[in-house]
Amino acid sequence: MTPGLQTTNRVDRSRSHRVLRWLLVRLGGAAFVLWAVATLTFFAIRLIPGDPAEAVLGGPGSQASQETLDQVRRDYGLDLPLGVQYLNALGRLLTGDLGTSYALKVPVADLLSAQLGGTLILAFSALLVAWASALALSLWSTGGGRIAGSVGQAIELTAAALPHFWLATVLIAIFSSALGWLPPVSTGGVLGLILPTVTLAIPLAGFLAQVMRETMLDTLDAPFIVSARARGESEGGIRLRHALRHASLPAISLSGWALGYLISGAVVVETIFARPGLGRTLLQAVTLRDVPIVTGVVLLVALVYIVMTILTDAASRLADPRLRTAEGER
Amino acid sequence: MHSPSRRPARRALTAIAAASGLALLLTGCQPATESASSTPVAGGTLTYASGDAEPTCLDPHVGGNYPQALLAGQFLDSLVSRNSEGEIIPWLATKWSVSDDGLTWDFTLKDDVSFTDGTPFDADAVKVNVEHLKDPATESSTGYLALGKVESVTAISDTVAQFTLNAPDSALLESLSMPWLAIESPAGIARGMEENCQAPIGTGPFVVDDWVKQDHVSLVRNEDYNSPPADAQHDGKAYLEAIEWRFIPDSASRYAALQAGQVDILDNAQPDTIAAAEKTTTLAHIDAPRPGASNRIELNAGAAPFNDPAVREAFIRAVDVNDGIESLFFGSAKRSYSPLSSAESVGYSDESLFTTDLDAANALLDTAGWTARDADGFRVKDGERLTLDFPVSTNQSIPAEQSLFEQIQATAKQAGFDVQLSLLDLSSWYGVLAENDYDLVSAPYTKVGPDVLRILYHSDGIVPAPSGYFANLSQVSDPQLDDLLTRASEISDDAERADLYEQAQKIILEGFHILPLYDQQNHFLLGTQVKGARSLPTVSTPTFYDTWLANN
Amino acid sequence: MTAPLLEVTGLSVAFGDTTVVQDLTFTVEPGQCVALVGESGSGKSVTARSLLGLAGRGSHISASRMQLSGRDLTTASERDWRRIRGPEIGLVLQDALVSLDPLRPLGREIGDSLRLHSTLSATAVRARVIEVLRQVGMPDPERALTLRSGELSGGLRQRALIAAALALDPPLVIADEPTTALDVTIQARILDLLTEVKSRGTGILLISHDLAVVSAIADRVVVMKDGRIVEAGPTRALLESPREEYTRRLIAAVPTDKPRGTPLVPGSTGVLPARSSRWTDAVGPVLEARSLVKTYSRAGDRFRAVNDVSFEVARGETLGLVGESGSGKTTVARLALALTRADEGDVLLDGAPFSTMRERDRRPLRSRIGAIYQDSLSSFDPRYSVRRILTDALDTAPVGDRSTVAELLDAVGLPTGVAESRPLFLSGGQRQRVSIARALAARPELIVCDEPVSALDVTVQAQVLDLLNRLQAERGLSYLFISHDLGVVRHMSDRVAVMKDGRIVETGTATDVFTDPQHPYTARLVSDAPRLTLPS
Amino acid sequence: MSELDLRTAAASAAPVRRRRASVGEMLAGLFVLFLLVATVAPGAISWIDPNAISAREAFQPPSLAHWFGTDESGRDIYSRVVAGTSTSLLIGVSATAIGLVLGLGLGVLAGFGGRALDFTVNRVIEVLFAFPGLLLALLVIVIAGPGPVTATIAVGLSTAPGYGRIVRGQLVSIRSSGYVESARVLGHSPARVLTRHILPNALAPLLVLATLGIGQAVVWAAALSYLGLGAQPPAAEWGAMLSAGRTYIGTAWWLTVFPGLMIVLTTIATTVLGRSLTRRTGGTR
Repeated sequence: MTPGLQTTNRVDRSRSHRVLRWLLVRLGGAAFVLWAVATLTFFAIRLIPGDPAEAVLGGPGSQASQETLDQVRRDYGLDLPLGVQYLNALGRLLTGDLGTSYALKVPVADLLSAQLGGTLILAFSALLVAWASALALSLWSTGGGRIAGSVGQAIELTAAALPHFWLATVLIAIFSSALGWLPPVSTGGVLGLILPTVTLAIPLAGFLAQVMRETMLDTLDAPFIVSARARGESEGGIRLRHALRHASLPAISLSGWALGYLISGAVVVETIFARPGLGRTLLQAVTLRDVPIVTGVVLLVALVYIVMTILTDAASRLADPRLRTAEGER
Repeated sequence: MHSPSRRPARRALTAIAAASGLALLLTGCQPATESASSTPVAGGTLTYASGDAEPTCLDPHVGGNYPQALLAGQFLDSLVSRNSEGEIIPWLATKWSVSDDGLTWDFTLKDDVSFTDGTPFDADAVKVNVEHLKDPATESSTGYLALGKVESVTAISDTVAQFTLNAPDSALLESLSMPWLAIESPAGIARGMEENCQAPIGTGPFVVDDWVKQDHVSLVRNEDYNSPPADAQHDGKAYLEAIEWRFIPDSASRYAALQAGQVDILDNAQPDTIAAAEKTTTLAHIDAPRPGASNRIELNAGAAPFNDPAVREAFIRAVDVNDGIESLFFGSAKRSYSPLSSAESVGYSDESLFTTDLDAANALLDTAGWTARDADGFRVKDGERLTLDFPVSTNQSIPAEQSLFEQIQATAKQAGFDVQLSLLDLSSWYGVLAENDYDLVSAPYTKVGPDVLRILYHSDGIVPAPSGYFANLSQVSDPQLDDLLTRASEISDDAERADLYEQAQKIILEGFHILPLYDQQNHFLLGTQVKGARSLPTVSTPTFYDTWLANN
Repeated sequence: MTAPLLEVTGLSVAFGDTTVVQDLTFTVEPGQCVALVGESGSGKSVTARSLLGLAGRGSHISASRMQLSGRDLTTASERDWRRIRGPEIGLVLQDALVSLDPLRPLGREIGDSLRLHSTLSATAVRARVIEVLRQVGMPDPERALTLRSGELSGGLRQRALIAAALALDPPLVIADEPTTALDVTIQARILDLLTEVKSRGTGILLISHDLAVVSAIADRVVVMKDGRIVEAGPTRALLESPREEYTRRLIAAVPTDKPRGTPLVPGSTGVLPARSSRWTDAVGPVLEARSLVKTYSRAGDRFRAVNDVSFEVARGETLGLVGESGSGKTTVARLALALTRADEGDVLLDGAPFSTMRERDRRPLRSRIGAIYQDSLSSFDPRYSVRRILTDALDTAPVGDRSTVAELLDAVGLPTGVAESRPLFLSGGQRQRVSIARALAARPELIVCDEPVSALDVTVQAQVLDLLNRLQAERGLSYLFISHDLGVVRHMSDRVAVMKDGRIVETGTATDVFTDPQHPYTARLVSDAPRLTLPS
Repeated sequence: MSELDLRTAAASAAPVRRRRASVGEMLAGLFVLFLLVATVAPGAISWIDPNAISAREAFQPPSLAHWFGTDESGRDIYSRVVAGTSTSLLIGVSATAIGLVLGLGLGVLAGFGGRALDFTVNRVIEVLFAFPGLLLALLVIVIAGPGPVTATIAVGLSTAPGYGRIVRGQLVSIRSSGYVESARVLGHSPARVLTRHILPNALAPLLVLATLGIGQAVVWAAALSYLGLGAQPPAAEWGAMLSAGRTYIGTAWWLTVFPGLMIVLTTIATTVLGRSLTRRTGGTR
């Protein structure tokens, strides 16, 4: 009597059901997190000392007249009870209305939607570069004996420790001022994207390479690698067909976190390289205390982050069937 | 100098024109090919890198600060301008006359000018602009204050606009020369503030094409331009096809971009880069100090301990700034001993008042009762430490200036002053000033002519104006000084007025109310391929009407 | 007689200064199965890998002769090796869950060998993979191509792994512990499969720690200890008349078919806590489980891990609980220990409620039930020394009746010097003894033993089983003894309960259940269990 | 798993590979020793007043008299770097401590507070994760205004969810571990199990992680200082020094390079030590 494939049949039957369930759970979670971020930000902003109406008019120095203040309060709905303001804000949020900038007097949503693209292009190209270089580095450092291993570790560590703003300065000094190869500030084209991308990518690559190298070493110790070798697989084949895949798993699942890290870094990098984007907008808004913009950026980034984690989660599940089957056993 | 990014307008004011031209200094090596390429070539795009804050509104009527002025000069024309000798010259107005009582001004306008939206420029347009500036809803600050004495404007005919004043104002022409009072299309204004902020419509040599926030403003040539100021080098449209006006906040990146040829000209040049650029053959330097007040530290006489003149003098005798200015500014800033910019001909200097003398400072403090010193070496009186709060706006003081303040802090300590520097963002800085919570402050003030002194040192300026800003930060309250300044603002005789201002400056300097440092720094660096760039002799903003690019 | 398929003479393997295999000599003929048998550390796996040139980085291999089909392996370069691995020698490892890349579908994993060593087209590769999968008895092989190892049951995984080794039809297959960690019924099927492979003329080098498994299939047995051959010979001869002391010990240690109470370590005195002993005269059972039900949800479905399970353990008695993986044994243990709450039913201790009490009230009673686990290391706080572990446990013993740490160590046969060590640095057998000492500290009446010897080498297992028996005799303990190993259970138990899919399908005295099983499942279990039978 | 904190991944993935201190570890140890001396007794390794201004000596390149050169006000950069150690480390350590304490609170609530609380805290952590690093810090600064204290709190706050998740994971795995179970079987009280087994085992790896975290906290705090939102000149804080020096990058590289180097080396050294600690303690898991 041979055992049948009943296990696999069960997997099959419930797969679509489970994917749907997973999606619903994730979307529900995402909605909750967005709501919570919005709520948290709304109330946190109220902690700012001083009168928001005054902030609209340019801060405590403006010494605006009571009349003007009242006018602003009415315009911005600041005279309503807090609960009503909150519900209004949520309601507007649902329609994609993020309010009006204090300083620029334009709708925040319009402003940010124009800035989002630049930041995402920067972040994703940095993510891609970081990914590729981390992969290359860890392939090299796990394959070349002890010296390569040590050098690889040293490179990872140093890369991960480099502050963006310092790196940016040094890169501009070398590649723009000294060598004249690359434009120091954004050109709007690909060439101008190189330095900011590299600046953001290097520390991230250091982080990712650390994780990838450890995973790769663990993978190379795994019995299935012995199996593969026993089939006559070459070292290159082992790395390409097996180790690479396993090493990219943690990197995939870390991509959500990495994107957040990159957007944080964009604050500095966009300012130095004079790129338009969320980071630079945020920094300016922080120094101007332009609350609606700060709130808007925070919400937008949270949204991007959430979408990204769902995507990476899905990618992880695609790449690693163990995640799909392990789910139910929790 | 850095301008505040918001409401800075309050500081930038018109003034009665002292006929001092703005020095336009072109330094750096002129390329050998100068003669070969001296014929202007049309076409090309100039890339301008601004280190000033990005304006929140491009309409200089709204608020009215220096970053707005920098841009507005490219697409708006004013009624009048000034030449490099400081004389008022025709621009959109061809001629003007004033009544004997000084209360009625008639301006005759060019009759063939249209705004870039097709609206004809006429007396009605002038009337609409003045009303726009005076309308509180516009939230104008600079323009509003400058038109303080203007009651109304009447269109006598299409080409004659009549200004009616409630008091004589010899500063009116200078006020009208400033970019914050430039003329916009009435149709443009009628679109409402939000739209007008995005792309104001003027008669200028360029037109706002697109404003990509946090990045740049695209300006394209006004092909129908026919209204250059009287001192322009050519007629008709500008040579340049377009200007890309980029915002590059990081000074090192900005300079690197200039070196790399990515931008053609930058503003807010840092001192060390000026020094470096002057050593090259590919970069040139325009030094255009802003008019109005010099850059100076105000000593707040309105509160202890500087309500005691002896303490003020002790402070000024104690601090040593000359070495610092020399090293931090790499020789690009000249020490000033005057309340007024070197651009102002009536500026009065007295170097002897500012010689460093630590012994004298100590003696003064001893007699003022600050005899004891605490463990840290600071003087104390009645258990109170001799502390000086020095709020510094990071928007208005460049790094070199902040370093200079640190050096002042260090040298003042030798005499026993505890200078407490705090770096603040603009709104916090205003807050601290409003609460009279400072002893020292550096607040640059751009304004054409010596009338700036009235704004800064008349006791009226201690009480906040309706706009909220008070300008008399040293809180000098001296009836004699008030009288001198008021009379000077209304008198028409130049010599007499110069004398009044000199007396006034003497009172300010000898009262040890201020520590002058240098002119308000306003440096541009540009590639030598940029020809014919100059700063307008009004508020020293660059103008690119006559500019052309040699290698394109 | 033709030339042997594999001929190894004087093989030594060293890592640096440590020699792990020394002077090994054996041959494998086509169609013959040779078994390398030894306990952990005997060097059997290293030997297997050396034959593939995979002994690992830093290894030094020397042999006066190492020939495969007449071809010299001692001079093989890495390139040569790559041509040998796969077409000449196939390797089957333990536990296919980790021995097949969990991220790649079977079709690719198995097809790799074909892609590497042949010029077959993709379609041909696919056809051959299906063929070889069918050959190893994979149901629905076409569908299996797209599955990954994690999506298969243990037995099917192992079949796939064997299929990968057979894909190129190599003359020699090395099988390293191919059935360890499999349930007995599945183990039997895999052994059948290997026998079938053998019958087709393939030589098999079988590596195993389990003499019983080996006896079912091997033609010759090579017993290894500490990197050397202890004894070698035809299976029957070796098992029937072992010449060496170590071989005898190895054979003696196999509990299967050894009557209850006989010592498994030769030379030690037997103790027989017979059922007739006075301990069983006490009133009522120590532990009684009544209709226990426990439900878990898995993948959205709810399933009953324990379904209406009732049993009782008499005083001084051992109740053996046997079943395959997933049958619910461990859940029963946790329910008995009141570590999880039963959905239905309850557990009585000495006739009084135990499982239904509040934890606070139950705590004082807990010292009466002890526990020993399979993975004893993880049951020790990693920061604690043996002494702290034991004193920690002694705190719960009745005041005035507390042993000392030394007494406890003595009772489980450990030297007092062990007290200051941390368990991490002890051997598996020593750890399990510490674990038993800890269980004894609180002077329990009953000890729940959950697979207590599964992770141990057979001779060590014998010592631990002997110890448990001795302690039971000395202290009148009751055991709830849980194991998947029928031999062990039979040897240890007075009565046996057989579990399948959460239910007890059969209960009875050990002798009755094993000699005359009533339930078909029990019957299959008993017949599939490997025992030291000789190939007929 | 998807938001697994990187540092744990890197730290826990490292199996026990070596026992003896490597050259790298010894160098890292020496550097940390230098940092400690610079913090406790800066006078012992620098001899020039870090705030002594001498305009005439501004912008001097590195020399025997000024090892790292002088800055725009003629101050000795080496002395300032040494003097800045305590400030920078204080910010890094306090930020990490804040993150750790908050994370511990969150983690303990989730790990012990029952299912409902666990669910809630997990959502809170998820929400906090949705404000990536510097963003949360900037939000805090908008609310509380810039300055070194705010920057410290901000950085601490932004690291808290990471620690919270790790603590929770630790607690959950320890709570279901064999040794906690066997302690329960022995009849030990929950309080005893908590204090003797769970907390000690959960905290040790956390402290190791904190070592790893200090380096990153120093970097983030320096970034805030660089943006003008953290410590402010003339305070000799590395980020602030770097920020001030960046203006002169074209003419005086040493103003930027040396404080930057300190930040990088500190991060590397603490990471190396943290990892080595992980390896050493990880072996007992």
